[in-house]
Amino acid sequence: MSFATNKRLMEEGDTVLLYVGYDNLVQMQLARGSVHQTRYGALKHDQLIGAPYGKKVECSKGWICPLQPTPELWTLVLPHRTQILYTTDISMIVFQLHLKPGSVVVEAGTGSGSLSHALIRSVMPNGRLHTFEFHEERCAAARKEFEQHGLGDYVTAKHRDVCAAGFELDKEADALFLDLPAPWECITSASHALRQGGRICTFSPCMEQVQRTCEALKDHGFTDLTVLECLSRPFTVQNIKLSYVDFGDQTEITTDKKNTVDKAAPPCKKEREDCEETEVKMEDQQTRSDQGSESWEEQTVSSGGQASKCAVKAREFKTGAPPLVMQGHTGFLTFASLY
Amino acid sequence: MSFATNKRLMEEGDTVLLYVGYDNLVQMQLARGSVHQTRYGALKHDQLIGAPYGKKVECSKGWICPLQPTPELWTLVLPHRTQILYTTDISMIVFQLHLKPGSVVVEAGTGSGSLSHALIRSVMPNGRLHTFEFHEERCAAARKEFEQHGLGDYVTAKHRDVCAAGFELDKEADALFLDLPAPWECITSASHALRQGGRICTFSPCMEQVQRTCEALKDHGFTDLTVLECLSRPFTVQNIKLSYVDFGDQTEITTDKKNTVDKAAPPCKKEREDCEETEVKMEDQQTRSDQGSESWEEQTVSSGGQASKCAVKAREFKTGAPPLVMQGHTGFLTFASLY
Amino acid sequence: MEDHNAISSGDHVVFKTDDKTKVFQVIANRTIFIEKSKLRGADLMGQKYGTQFELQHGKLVVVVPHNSSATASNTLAASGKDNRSLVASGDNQKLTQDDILKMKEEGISGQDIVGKLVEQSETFKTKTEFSQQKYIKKKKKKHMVVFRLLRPNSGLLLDTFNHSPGKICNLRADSLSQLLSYSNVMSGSRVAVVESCQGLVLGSVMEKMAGDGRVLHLYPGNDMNRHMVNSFNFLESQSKILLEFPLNKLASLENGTFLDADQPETDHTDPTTQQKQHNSSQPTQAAVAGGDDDSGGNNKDMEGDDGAEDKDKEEAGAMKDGSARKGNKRHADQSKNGRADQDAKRQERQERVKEAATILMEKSLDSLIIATRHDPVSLLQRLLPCVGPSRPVVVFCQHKEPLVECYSVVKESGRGVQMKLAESWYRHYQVLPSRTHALMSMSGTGGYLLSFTHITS
Amino acid sequence: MEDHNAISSGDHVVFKTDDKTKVFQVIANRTIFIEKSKLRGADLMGQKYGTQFELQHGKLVVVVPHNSSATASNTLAASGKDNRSLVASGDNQKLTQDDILKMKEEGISGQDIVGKLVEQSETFKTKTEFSQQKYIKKKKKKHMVVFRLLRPNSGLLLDTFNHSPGKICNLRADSLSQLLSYSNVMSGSRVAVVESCQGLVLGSVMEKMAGDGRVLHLYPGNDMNRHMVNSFNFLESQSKILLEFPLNKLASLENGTFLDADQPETDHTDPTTQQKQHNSSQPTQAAVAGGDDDSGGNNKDMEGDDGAEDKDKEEAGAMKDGSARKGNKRHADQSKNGRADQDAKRQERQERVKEAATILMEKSLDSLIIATRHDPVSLLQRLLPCVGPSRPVVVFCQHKEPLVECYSVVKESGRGVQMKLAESWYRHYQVLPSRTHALMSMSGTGGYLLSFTHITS
Repeated sequence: MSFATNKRLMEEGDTVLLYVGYDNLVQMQLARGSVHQTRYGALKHDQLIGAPYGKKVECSKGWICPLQPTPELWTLVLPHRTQILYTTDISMIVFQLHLKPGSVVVEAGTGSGSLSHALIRSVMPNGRLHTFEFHEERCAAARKEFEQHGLGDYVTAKHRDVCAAGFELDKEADALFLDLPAPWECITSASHALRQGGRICTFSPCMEQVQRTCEALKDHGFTDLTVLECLSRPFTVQNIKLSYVDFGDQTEITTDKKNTVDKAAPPCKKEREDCEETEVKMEDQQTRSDQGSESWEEQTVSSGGQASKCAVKAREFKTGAPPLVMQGHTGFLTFASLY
Repeated sequence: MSFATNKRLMEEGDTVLLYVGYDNLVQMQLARGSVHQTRYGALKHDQLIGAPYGKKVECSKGWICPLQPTPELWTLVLPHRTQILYTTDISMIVFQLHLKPGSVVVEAGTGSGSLSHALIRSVMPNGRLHTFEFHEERCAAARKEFEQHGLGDYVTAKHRDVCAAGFELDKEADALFLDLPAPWECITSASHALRQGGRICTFSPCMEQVQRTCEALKDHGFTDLTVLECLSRPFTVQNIKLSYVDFGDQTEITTDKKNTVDKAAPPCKKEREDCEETEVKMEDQQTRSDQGSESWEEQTVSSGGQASKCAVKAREFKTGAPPLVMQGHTGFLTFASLY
Repeated sequence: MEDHNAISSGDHVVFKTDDKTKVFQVIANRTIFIEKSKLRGADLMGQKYGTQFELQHGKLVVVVPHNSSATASNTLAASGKDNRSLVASGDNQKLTQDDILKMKEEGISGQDIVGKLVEQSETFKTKTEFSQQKYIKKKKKKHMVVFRLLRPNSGLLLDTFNHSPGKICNLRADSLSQLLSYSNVMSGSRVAVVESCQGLVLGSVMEKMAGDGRVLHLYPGNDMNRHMVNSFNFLESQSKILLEFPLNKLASLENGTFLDADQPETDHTDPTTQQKQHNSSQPTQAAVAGGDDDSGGNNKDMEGDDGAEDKDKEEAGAMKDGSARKGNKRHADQSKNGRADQDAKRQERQERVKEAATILMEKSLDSLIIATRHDPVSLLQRLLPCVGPSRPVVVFCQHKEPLVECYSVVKESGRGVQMKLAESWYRHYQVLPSRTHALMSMSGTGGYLLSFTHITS
Repeated sequence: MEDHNAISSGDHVVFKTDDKTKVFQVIANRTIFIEKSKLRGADLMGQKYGTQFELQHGKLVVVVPHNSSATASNTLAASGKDNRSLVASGDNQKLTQDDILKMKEEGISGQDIVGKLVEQSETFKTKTEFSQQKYIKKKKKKHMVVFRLLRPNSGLLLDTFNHSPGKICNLRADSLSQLLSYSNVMSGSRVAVVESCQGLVLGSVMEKMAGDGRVLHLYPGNDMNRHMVNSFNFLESQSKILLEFPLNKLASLENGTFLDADQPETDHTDPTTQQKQHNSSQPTQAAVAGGDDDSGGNNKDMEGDDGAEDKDKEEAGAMKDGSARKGNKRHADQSKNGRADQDAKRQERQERVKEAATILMEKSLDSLIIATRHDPVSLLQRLLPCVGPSRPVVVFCQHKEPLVECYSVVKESGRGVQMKLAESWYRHYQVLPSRTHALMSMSGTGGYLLSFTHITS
């Protein structure tokens, strides 16, 4: 019951996400007597049961923090049985399918259940997710997860190849989502499953899939076709120092501006590896460590022929730096309405 | 002769770009006795002939500035006879075709000559551009422009349908560029025109064109196929003020930080319409002018039940704001090598 | 749920063409201006949601499905392979403007007019197929008004701001959708929202809760525009979860003087008063928050002061008035604004504020959402303590710099994990046979989003 | 131009596989490490540029064109429609690591090994065609080293930093290409460059000038790494246009004391000295710029202190040494570094500095390019006066904030028009039958570019 409602305290059986540091989140199911090993020391489940979610727990070598799962956090830790959808696409799917409590939504395939959790959250408590998966093991695993997460009442997980066997739904779905290799094969059954005014979405990595899907959608009377792509560009917050070049001026270097550094928010102390905010002097310096350590902040330089000691200043600022490498494509989302 | 070499002074016959304000650049050809009307007053060509490029000229109602054209500036003012390529794509084309002085480069079609000017600059003075255009008028217009721009010695502009008639070049081109509706029809002749190690680039707006072109390239032994897209996102520099919310504190609002505003670079005075830097208080305020003018900087607010006058402060910062609307697609660039 | 698919009086209805989305309220005796045509509210009532209409000579005609582009497509028979022989540009159209006007007056449908234009264009057949399609599309847009009337929802209402994103802090579909995900809003949540998005964020949050839970609208003392909440057609049961609390009382709430006091001054900072002054043409007075204007008692807190549609004022004026003058459904069942009614409403509002205050003091909000044109840093610092542990916080801002600051502040406080500061890139595609490509124009910014999970020591 | 298409001694050569680009210098008696194999420089000499090779058991074999993927493709006969029946993941490969090693020792080609792996995989036939392709690609990458040796150019040399963009301030192909366009660099130009991109920007600029014009390398007194210039294989006639000027002499140049003086101190700030100290293991001494180290007289200013290839040190070590120890072509014709030779070089350098100083004082540069990890604002303010009117200035920075500042500074001074501050978005596509999509991974930043045209009153 750790997904369906907001809970203050952990209970036995809860799926708990342990925050163990930046980019290090693990899931566990609370069972009396069990022990979970983290890099900060052993953690007894009994220690957590009855304790509040979101409160730091001291281990012998550091702290961890138990979090109540949300669909977004679950997406980060779930066991991958297939490639999964992430929150950027999931958010758009839920939003553009116009889901709300009470909606009946259909999903094929279930995959690893990453999207399913967000779909269920949107239609709870009086709506329903019908999710289909042609791979029997995967379907069973997903069904088990939904039960464990306290979501069993809101979802029907079936093992079926919907391309061949259809959805067996008659104009009762408000929305339908397809993440299949050949979504166009399902459009006929999809058009039967949707109520008038229903929405459909397909996710496909390749443009050819989108092209065939769009044709099939038009052939079946779907309108308001929209094909889109959404990519998230995450930023890392950094304190940057760019040293001023010495022009050999006799006086201290004067520049247009002395950037004031944020006093209220000094760079975080790097006590832990999970420090998400990093202080970077010269980014390329980090890859040039073989050159001997030069200090770019305080440097003795020769000035105008006379070796005089002066403090070389730097332009300092805080920035949200874009990533060197990011997700460049996940898939195209195709949306349409059936009136 | 105003493109081929850097000139200090304007001469009769020069193509001159008049900067008349932000986003307002016009071209003219200097002729003794002519007069050009600008919104800042009349400008006699005789006034410009012999004067330096890049020096402001006072007109009766303001100043304009004559600039020597570069291919980048020309792209902004050239007469559109077709859709044209812009500097973001042009730069990538020139770069990935590995052009340098002495290179022989082929272009089809010439179009409005936007790319041609950049190609010529890259291969001058000892290289050559062969440019082909199937539309006779356009070809003639481009040829005339090249002559007027002092580039005639570096370019051959021919009226020909290269898809039908080929390039008539035998392994002599270092690079070849195709901006045609059906580039795949030209790949055979292209492979004859290129020397061993030569590079090809095609520009196509649609994915289907790219797919057919890639197939044709592979069939003809081209390798190192690269398909890419490059979009420029321009920023406008703005001074932003976000007002602090009044929490009803008795004392002056304390926040983490009082952002110091750049003293050395105050917001530019909006004397002219061309002011590219804009000061924005609350962006949406601009679209809400019907609501009466509220001052967000100095506001009288009631505090804790007592109407006391206090200055509401704002977070102030300078930003490079992304555009609300930008170029979302121009075309795909496909590059390949022929060894 | 009788004929739940028919438009009924008081409904807010979304008007959607291929490139335009608007929302207006349908009231029997009101005139609605659509694309230069007048329609009577009564004409729309009883129509099915989702039906496609064409405006023909100012009349509403139901479009028979699967027929809409047949005529035009059939004329695509002959097309030039390319445009090498096209000398002059332009249309070379034999029909004059007068001819077209005459046809319109004769009640000839837009569809037919476009067909005639194609026939009478000298250059049409020499154009490439692509140019022909483009030509037809252009002419259709000019001469045909084909649209659907749809039931409002968060996505469609957001679309009404497509051409004026500045009004909602550049909040784009991708950002709003992520804001709703990361905040984990669901039925039963207790959510606090600070927003300057005309109520769109509030409404979107309420839509996800279906009447179960609480939405606390925390508004700056002088800024409570949430008229878009109206447009969601919420039932009374769904609306009642919306509470409000004026942020200029936060200090007194924190120091315990707010809940203890009898809150006589709550009325003075009544958002409705603000709203009214805000709309008045007296800017100096408007700047004085919590003035003594007693006339603020009548409930106008849902009154839109600037609708999404005000860019097309000449055509949308009536719609706007229609939606603004009419109260929301929450009060639709209440008759005239009598004195007793006013008192009841004031009482109701006081109770909402008090309940909001109580929830805030419990410091166990299930989510905090900030999407405002005010400084988010100080808001976040001040409101974070009200959020429960293990609960998400989402801050949206149209600028990146304040969120970098928020990030640092939270990081330093050690009260946030799973912090993510991101912007997203959002592009639409045209998928047509042999003509598949991203749209030539795209949005350059949809704002920035900071999300994290609140934790405590 | 004899056999201008054959690799000759001293050439810098680009080694290019599908996903890796490196550059090394070919010298007869030097060993080159490529992908864990040793090659003798002599083996490469005389080979044609552009030829495709496969490394087989440490030997260089010419790949016959149009044959490379035939074997593997033929095995694609049977494939499962989807993966519903695939239970366990993994390969289920019957060949052991030992089997594979044995085949390699027997000299069996990578191509054939991949074929065998496909044959002996139990799950291969049940995979979808897509998964089969993926499998083959993975195995090929592991067991086959197919590459070309290419003549260096700006584009290929930039690619050598694909996996370490931090070394060149995140300068990406789109940014570098635009930098070169907006700066209007062409044959005959007089260009000033401040860069921290290992000489890549300098070299790219020089490549566009073909020996006509002047390139002024303006370097901070303590930072003159430009070893990439070497890798362009410039001829003496192309190299001679490169001048240099130490920025810590700018003040004295401006106040007239530099050109008047006999510049005895120029030697002391000799970049080669800096470079050497920079490389030394005495960081404290290295920090003292312009020290009295007389041994700095020998010309090492082209010596690379950290090549593009140093990430793969274990395999690329020899290459790096090869390219670093050998002088560039400008000096290739000069024999031993005798004392007289050293004096001549010192003399030459002094002349280069003096010519650069003279050009700067003329205040009529044809372009100014700044692409540095130092603060660009102060550089721009200080150097803008040296640029002629109507001439372009381009400032690249890996961060946006300093360029916003540059923009404001120039705007306020009224000395720039056509100002553009932009970032670009750069994405690659896979175009394969039925599998066309953008690559799943892309670069998130290529830096920011400010460009404008300098004007005067």
